[in-house]
Amino acid sequence: MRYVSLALQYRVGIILGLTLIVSAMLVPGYVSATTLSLGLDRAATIGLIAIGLTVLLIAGQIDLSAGSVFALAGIVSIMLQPQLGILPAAAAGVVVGMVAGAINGALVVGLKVHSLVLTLATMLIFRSIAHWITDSQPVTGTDIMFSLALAQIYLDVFTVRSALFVAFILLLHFWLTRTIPGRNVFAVGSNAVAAEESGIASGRILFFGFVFAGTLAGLAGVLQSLVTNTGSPVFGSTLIVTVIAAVVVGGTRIEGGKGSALGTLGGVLTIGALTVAMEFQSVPAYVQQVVSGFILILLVVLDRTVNTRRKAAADRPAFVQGNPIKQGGSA
Amino acid sequence: MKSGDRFTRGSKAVEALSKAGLLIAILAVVLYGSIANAAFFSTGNFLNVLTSMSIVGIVVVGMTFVLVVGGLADLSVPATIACGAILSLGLQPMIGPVPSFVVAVALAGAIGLLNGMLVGYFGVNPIIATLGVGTIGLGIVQAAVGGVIVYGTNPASAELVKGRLFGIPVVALIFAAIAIVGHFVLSRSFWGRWTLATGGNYSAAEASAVPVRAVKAGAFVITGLAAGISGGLLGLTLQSARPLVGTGYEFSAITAVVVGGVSIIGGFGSVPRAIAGLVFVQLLTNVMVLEGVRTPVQGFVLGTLIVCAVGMDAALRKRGGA
Amino acid sequence: KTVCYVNAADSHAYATPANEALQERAKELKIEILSLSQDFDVQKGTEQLNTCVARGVDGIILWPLDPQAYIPGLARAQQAEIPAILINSPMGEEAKPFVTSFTGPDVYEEGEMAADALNEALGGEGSVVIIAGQAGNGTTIGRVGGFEDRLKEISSGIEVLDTVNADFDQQKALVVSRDLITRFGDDLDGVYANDDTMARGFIDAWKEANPSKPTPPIVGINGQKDAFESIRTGEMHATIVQSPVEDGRLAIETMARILDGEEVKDRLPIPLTVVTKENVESVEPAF
Amino acid sequence: MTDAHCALDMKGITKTFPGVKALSNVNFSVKFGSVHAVVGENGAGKSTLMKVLNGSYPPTSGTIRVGGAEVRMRRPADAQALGVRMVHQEINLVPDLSVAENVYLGRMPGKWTLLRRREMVAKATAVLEELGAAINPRERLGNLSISQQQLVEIAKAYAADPRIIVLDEPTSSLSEHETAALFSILRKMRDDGIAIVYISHRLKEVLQIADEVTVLRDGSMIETRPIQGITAAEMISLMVGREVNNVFPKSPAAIGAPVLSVENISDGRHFRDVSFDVRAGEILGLTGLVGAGRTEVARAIFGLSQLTGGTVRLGGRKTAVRSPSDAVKAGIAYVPEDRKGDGIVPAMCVRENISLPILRQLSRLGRISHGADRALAGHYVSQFAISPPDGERRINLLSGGNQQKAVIAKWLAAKPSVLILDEPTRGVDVGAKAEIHNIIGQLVAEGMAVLMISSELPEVLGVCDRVVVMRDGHASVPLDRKALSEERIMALATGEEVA
Ligand SMILES: Nc1ncnc2c1ncn2[C@@H]1O[C@H](COP(=O)(O)OP(=O)(O)OP(=O)(O)O)[C@@H](O)[C@H]1O
Ligand SMILES: Nc1ncnc2c1ncn2[C@@H]1O[C@H](COP(=O)(O)OP(=O)(O)OP(=O)(O)O)[C@@H](O)[C@H]1O
Ligand SMILES: [Mg+2]
Ligand SMILES: [Mg+2]
Repeated sequence: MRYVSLALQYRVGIILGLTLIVSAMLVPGYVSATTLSLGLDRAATIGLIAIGLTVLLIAGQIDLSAGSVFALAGIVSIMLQPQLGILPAAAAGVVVGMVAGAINGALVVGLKVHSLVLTLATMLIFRSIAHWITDSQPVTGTDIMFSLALAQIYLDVFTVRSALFVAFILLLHFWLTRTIPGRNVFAVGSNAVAAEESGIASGRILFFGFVFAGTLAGLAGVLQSLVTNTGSPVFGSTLIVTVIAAVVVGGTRIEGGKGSALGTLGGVLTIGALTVAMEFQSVPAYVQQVVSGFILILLVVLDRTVNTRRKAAADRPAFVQGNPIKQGGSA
Repeated sequence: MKSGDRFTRGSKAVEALSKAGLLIAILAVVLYGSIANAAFFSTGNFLNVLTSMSIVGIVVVGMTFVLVVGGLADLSVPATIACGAILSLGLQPMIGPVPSFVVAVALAGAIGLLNGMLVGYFGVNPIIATLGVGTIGLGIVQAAVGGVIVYGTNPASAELVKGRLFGIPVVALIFAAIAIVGHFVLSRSFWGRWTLATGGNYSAAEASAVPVRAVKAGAFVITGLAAGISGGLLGLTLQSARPLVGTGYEFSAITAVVVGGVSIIGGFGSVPRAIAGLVFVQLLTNVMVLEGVRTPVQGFVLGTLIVCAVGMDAALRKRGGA
Repeated sequence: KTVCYVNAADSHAYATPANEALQERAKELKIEILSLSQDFDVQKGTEQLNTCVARGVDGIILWPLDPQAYIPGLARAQQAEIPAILINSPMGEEAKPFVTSFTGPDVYEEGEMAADALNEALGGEGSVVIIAGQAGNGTTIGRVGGFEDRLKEISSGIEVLDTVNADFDQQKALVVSRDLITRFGDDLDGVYANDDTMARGFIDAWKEANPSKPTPPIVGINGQKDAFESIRTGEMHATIVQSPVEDGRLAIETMARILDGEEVKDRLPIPLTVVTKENVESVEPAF
Repeated sequence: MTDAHCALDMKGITKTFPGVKALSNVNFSVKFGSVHAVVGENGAGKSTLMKVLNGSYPPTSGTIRVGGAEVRMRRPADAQALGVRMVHQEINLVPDLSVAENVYLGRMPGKWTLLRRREMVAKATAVLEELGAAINPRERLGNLSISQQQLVEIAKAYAADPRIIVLDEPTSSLSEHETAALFSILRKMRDDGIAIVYISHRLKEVLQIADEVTVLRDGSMIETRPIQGITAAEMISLMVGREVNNVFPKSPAAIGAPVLSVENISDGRHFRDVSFDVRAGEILGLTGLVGAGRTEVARAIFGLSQLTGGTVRLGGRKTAVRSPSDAVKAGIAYVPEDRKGDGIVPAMCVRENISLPILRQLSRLGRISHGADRALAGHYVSQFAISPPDGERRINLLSGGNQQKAVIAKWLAAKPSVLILDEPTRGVDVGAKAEIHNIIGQLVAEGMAVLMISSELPEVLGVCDRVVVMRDGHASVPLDRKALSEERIMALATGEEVA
């Protein structure tokens, strides 16, 4: 019984391990430095956005607009290249992500509306802006050589992107478990009213959560655009589903209050490893869909069965509570 | 004992305003449209809007139940619609148009049931459950038809669906019938009251002998069936169906329901509200297209609109003392 | 030998028969295909190129969905000395050094041919609408761009009233067409739809609005069966047939020649046929 | 009132909610180094006054002075900066954090945002020990029982070294032992010069601990008096504005055959081999310390959780109850202890709440009969004198006692033969309490069988015919009330004496 619960606790790790082992046995050429490093590079885009989303989900919020921010930030970083030069333009792109996140955060906190609906709306808005400023045409950067350099593999394992991803996720792990603001994020996601009553500025935490998520989506978008030397209004339109899946597979609870950075790392790597393995075997896309949908549901159902205890009054998740943000208790 | 005069009815005015707000907005769009564009205020145009909104409208009726029961959203709608459309056409040569339609809707209901079981009985978050089931469902549908377009083989059924009765398009009549039934169920029947109670306070409803799991699951079954009907009708009108026919319908439906002021937290909302939201969005889109507003700008306006709608709703609700 | 085939999608009316034809021909040529599906997601495709390189295949066939974004991936393939060709859609000038050849129909050219057909049908003047595919999608950009540029080139008197996106979706086309018909009414002299599915949507909307009036000249692309039917009955003026089967076959055959060390041309088009009432009985529909 | 001893001075506080004037022109002041009790009926405005002080609700008008200086409380953080700490009536903690993190929520020790976890745990351990609470500070809070959570809530306020501490019904889920530990801490804090505001419906406790008492009624301040020279009866009459003499009315009823009998039931987790029977016209008390498993027994009988063994008989026939709807069909009704969580649907009106369990009976062909629905609610609103007498009012705008009456009404509408009441008078004022006891009395007089769970021994002894005492998931045999005293029950509940 104790082993079972231990196994369930580290289920992401186990699933990841199983995926890797089975793939290594079935798929020729799977276990090699190039495959792994390129697999990691692929996972990095999802991973960077997942980092931001992990924080938001723990805080009991969600950001559906990340895919649009991803595209918009990339476009800006490309379009401004002639005027600003590559690196300043890239910085501008990240700032765009930050601003988009700030808009999300200010609206969610200020209007006190559910982030699911609100970011659904801003997803539309940011995507529209991306189409608007590009006239729905992809835009091209000034220097293809820079892109090629950026896609280089260093130390046999890391690209710039994947190194950033791994570094950030370790930082996030430290931040979430060892710092006071990190713990407060859990408090806000688990019971926003109680957090507010204890003097935690939950509004501010949520706001910066959105800014953080927006910044990372922007960063991912800028990197993608730099690597491909292209900014396109259609980039990232299906990204958010995969990202949510990765974060949730990593054990972060979508209702808030629970989650970890290492879990997200596991989730991102599992999905990445699985995709690469299936592509190596020419598994049709729709079969891949079925498999990943199945794994998602399986893991979440497992999570539920582990955590079905008697519901205490205080044990209801903030995400579904009447007042996701503080509205001052009730009678 | 305690005197009653401490209690006033301060929330009534706010409540009325929140109800009237949308109607005022709809009137404003109609007014603007009539002034700005000669083609707008005509029977033909209104019939167009009505026909265009009927298919998504049927999904809206189901989605209202999902939001009210506290089920957040059903993201598997595209898969269910595809299932309805493809089966209702694909099975025609084998079993005839009517049985195909019935089978298609039944299978869509089964997908809804799967969602419902996961959400209601296993306690899986609805976003995740419907996302997963939708992905799997769409994958299976694609695998089944291999991506090719399925064509209709029974023109008579198409004519029936595309036809008019008393000058009103048949799809619109079907939509109206479903909306009325949906409204009746949600507002007048015990099932609807159960749905509202489950969304309002799950544990209290459970402790009041409401079969909460079934009620929660039921909302997804209703949405599955609605999306199946919607998909079937879509297939019949188009006489062709691809796996991706349903893309975007989930967002359109959620948008309409939310603009209509139905609470995404559950426990509050009605079918007429959701439909008012739909009418508003559709009329606005219609005016923008007639005015030649570019697609990106339309998206921008629609997004801004949702922000305003939910923001206003939250503000009113707060002053209403919810 | 193994060839990596990064296709547009596994499940799509045009792509599926193209993929199947490619696979079948590959079997005859004894080439193993590693098939990756982008599912119409450019970003996915750019990363799948990496997978191909990692897998160490002998050649890459790429179905580009964007004129630029794949260049770094193609460059990496070149570094690994893997030859790459493009199928179905070309890429921008900058991509030229990285690919050996492009086979397939040229979406831009299709736009041009559609312009010619519509110009001819309208006698060089009139007002038309363009029902376009997804905004930002490579095929849409090519087909719309080719059409508009060609009209200018031949200094046609045709005026484009509006371009609306209907995402290659029949229902969306139906809905926007209703509004277009309401809006322009009798001013509408012709329609150019980026594919036959959307043309179908327009026809349905037209029949709803004007049950007795004949449709204005409509030009579509793809050469679907039902478009042929519409051309026969006169509901549609023309479509442009591009055969997915030939598309797929030509690509793998070209790749086979490259693998055998042959030189190939950098541009190998598949034939595009404009189908009107005159030749509708003699041409095979594409799918 | 600018003397240095005045810790808190609230003047002319008015607070209106949409539809309710919760406080009107209340004056309230507390001295340092004293315990100031606030009493009043349900809905009198006690919690609201404290939430105004705590910055949770901004007042509509009025001024607040802390330590002589006028302050504005816009949010709880403002109050905390001034040394005001509050223990909420409803548990207000973060279930997903550890106990220690909850104790230091909002003020975790650390430097440069880096958390000093070891220091935090050590400090939390010390505080919990002082409170006499055996709780592991590393445990996830959500895994604790309600009473343990209540203790953490108190520890949290205490650990903050407040100048003013407000306790809103802190003992409602504590055992006598835990209450005693709390009182000794309160006395120590008072001697350290801290101002303590203590809200309770248990007047005995108020008399025990308070130095001064303020009575609120209908949102107004009635009187502030020193505790010396005031009796419980006087407080009650100030609270309700009239004399209430019989606190525990016990109307004799003819006791009939067993209606509900349980034999050796277990749920495999919270209780084992519990047996008792409840007879028609009888009130069977179920008592014990907090966490003894009483609620779980009730929930299992009602089908909210599953039994793993034993049999349940209704009217002599073996019955399997797997869900609340089974229970309703079998004639069992259950008024839960957590009113806000399990009792009411807040967004619905009183009428809709009352008819919820029997909607199907009120419906034909799925349609709810509007007339029957209204008639039912109207009947109970007037029979139970629910205030305001309006079935269309949203239930969460009612005071706690009135909500409780509506919840009981909901279950009577289902015409049960057995009524299970779980702490029906917890957090309910004396006036409403007497009314509820009256209602129960009438029901048994009409031949209903009642199983009443209560932690309040005077209530148990005053109302019940027989009593079952639970300890650690085990139940005693039913004992006749004539053979019982508070001491005897405590002995059974704590296991200090073999029965
Ligand atoms: N957030 C709120 N919205 C509307 N009305 C409220 C709110 N909070 C309290 N009330 C109302 O204000 C009045 C005073 O409530 P309060 O909770 O202060 O009473 P109390 O004296 O603490 O009662 P109890 O003894 O039941 O805890 C009641 O009528 C209550 O219904
Ligand atoms: N929310 C919870 N999560 C986990 N265990 C709990 C929870 N609530 C209670 N328990 C445990 O269940 C057991 C029985 O609790 P129960 O609530 O039935 O006791 P009770 O006698 O009714 O006390 P109370 O006065 O709290 O109602 C105890 O061991 C308690 O620790
Ligand atoms: Mg209170
Ligand atoms: Mg209990």
